[in-house]
Amino acid sequence: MTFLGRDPIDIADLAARVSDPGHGGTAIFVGTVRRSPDDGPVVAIDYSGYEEMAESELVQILGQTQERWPGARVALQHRLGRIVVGEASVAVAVSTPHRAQAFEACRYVVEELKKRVPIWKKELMEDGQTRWSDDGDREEAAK
Amino acid sequence: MTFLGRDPIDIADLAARVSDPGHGGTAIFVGTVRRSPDDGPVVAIDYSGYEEMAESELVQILGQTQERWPGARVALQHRLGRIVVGEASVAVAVSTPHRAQAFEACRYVVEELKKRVPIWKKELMEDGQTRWSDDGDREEAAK
Amino acid sequence: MEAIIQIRCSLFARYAELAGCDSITVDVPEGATVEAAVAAVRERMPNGEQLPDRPMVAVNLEHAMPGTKLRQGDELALLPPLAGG
Amino acid sequence: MEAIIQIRCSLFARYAELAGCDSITVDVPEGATVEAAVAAVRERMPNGEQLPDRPMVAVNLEHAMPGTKLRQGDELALLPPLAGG
Repeated sequence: MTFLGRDPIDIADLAARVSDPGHGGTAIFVGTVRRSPDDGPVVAIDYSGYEEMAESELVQILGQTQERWPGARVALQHRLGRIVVGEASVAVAVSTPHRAQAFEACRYVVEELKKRVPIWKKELMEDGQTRWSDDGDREEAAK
Repeated sequence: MTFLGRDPIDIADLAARVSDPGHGGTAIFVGTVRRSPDDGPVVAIDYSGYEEMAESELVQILGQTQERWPGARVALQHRLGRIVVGEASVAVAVSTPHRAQAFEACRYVVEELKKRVPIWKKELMEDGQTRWSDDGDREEAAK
Repeated sequence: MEAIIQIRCSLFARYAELAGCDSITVDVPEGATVEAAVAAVRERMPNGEQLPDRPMVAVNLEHAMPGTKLRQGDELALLPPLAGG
Repeated sequence: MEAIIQIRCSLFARYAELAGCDSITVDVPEGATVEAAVAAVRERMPNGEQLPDRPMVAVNLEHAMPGTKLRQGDELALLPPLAGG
């Protein structure tokens, strides 16, 4: 199973992958490259990763999610390479029998991903300059 | 604007409707008709509503969401008519600049919808029997 | 003499099934409360005795309290327990 | 006499850019800590003085502490602050 890829993220496919006749709630998070009003004119972000380790961390996160919410079905895709403003860089879908758990488990996966998975972003500005984005999550910080 | 319809729910379309170059996080909830292990063999649910009032309540809920999370973009679709196990009955997408608000606002919309919007479910069982589902949310209760 | 108004009450889902119809019109005094109108509906509607004591009610597309007063033209609706989503 | 082991250290993102390369191999005593190996990398790598005091580190694809001991064949990696998602 591979969580990283270069192709655009297909949300409907991700939702379909967690579909289960016993599950009534699916929560999906989609992270998108954004043009922040305070940080200058970002046009795209180049995503790179320590791919082997990122896959391994993601396997662990999904395992821990299933321990914590037994029976939860989780699908995740993180895109690498150049992603322009407005396109999705990551999507997480979680289905559970009831909706509260789907929201909680989906949030958990996203927070763990941010904390643990070795992926980096280099911002490309309108004027051709680049900037490593490691002073917080520009395109969708926690607060 | 209309939130109710008979066509299958298109999650990608819903996500596209809240897309915004300044928004980095989109949370989506999809409620699906489920076959509960404890409640007998449901094969489908007939959804009906007090449609005018449901639309009006949904407009209010979306307005309140935007008051509480200014700038949030919200899209919602609730399907009526016969929906078979495994298919989506409702989907809510919310995008905000940062992910925490997207999760919170999406959850808020779903909870308010459950509390306030006049929609009803009639379960169709494998043996042809029917049953009004108003003793809690069979296919995806809060707990 | 007290003015009488006609209030049309819509029925949905299990209540419509119970009554075998989608709406009932009742006569109540002008300014009658929702509660009084619901009592009139209960009396007039087939199997009305099977309605709960205080069904959920909407007036003019808004959730309403039993004490809300009604005027000519108001649209009443009895709402079975909600089950959307 | 103390055995010497070779530790290959991968560099990513801003650290790879800083060094102008993707990996550096350093010699350390067997059982050296991550901290000691990072000090050796810092010394050897171009612009190594610009690394933070305690960069985030992985050993064999797992996040690791400065006190973790290294053996021949371990894969070290220096991780710039994470920014996935």
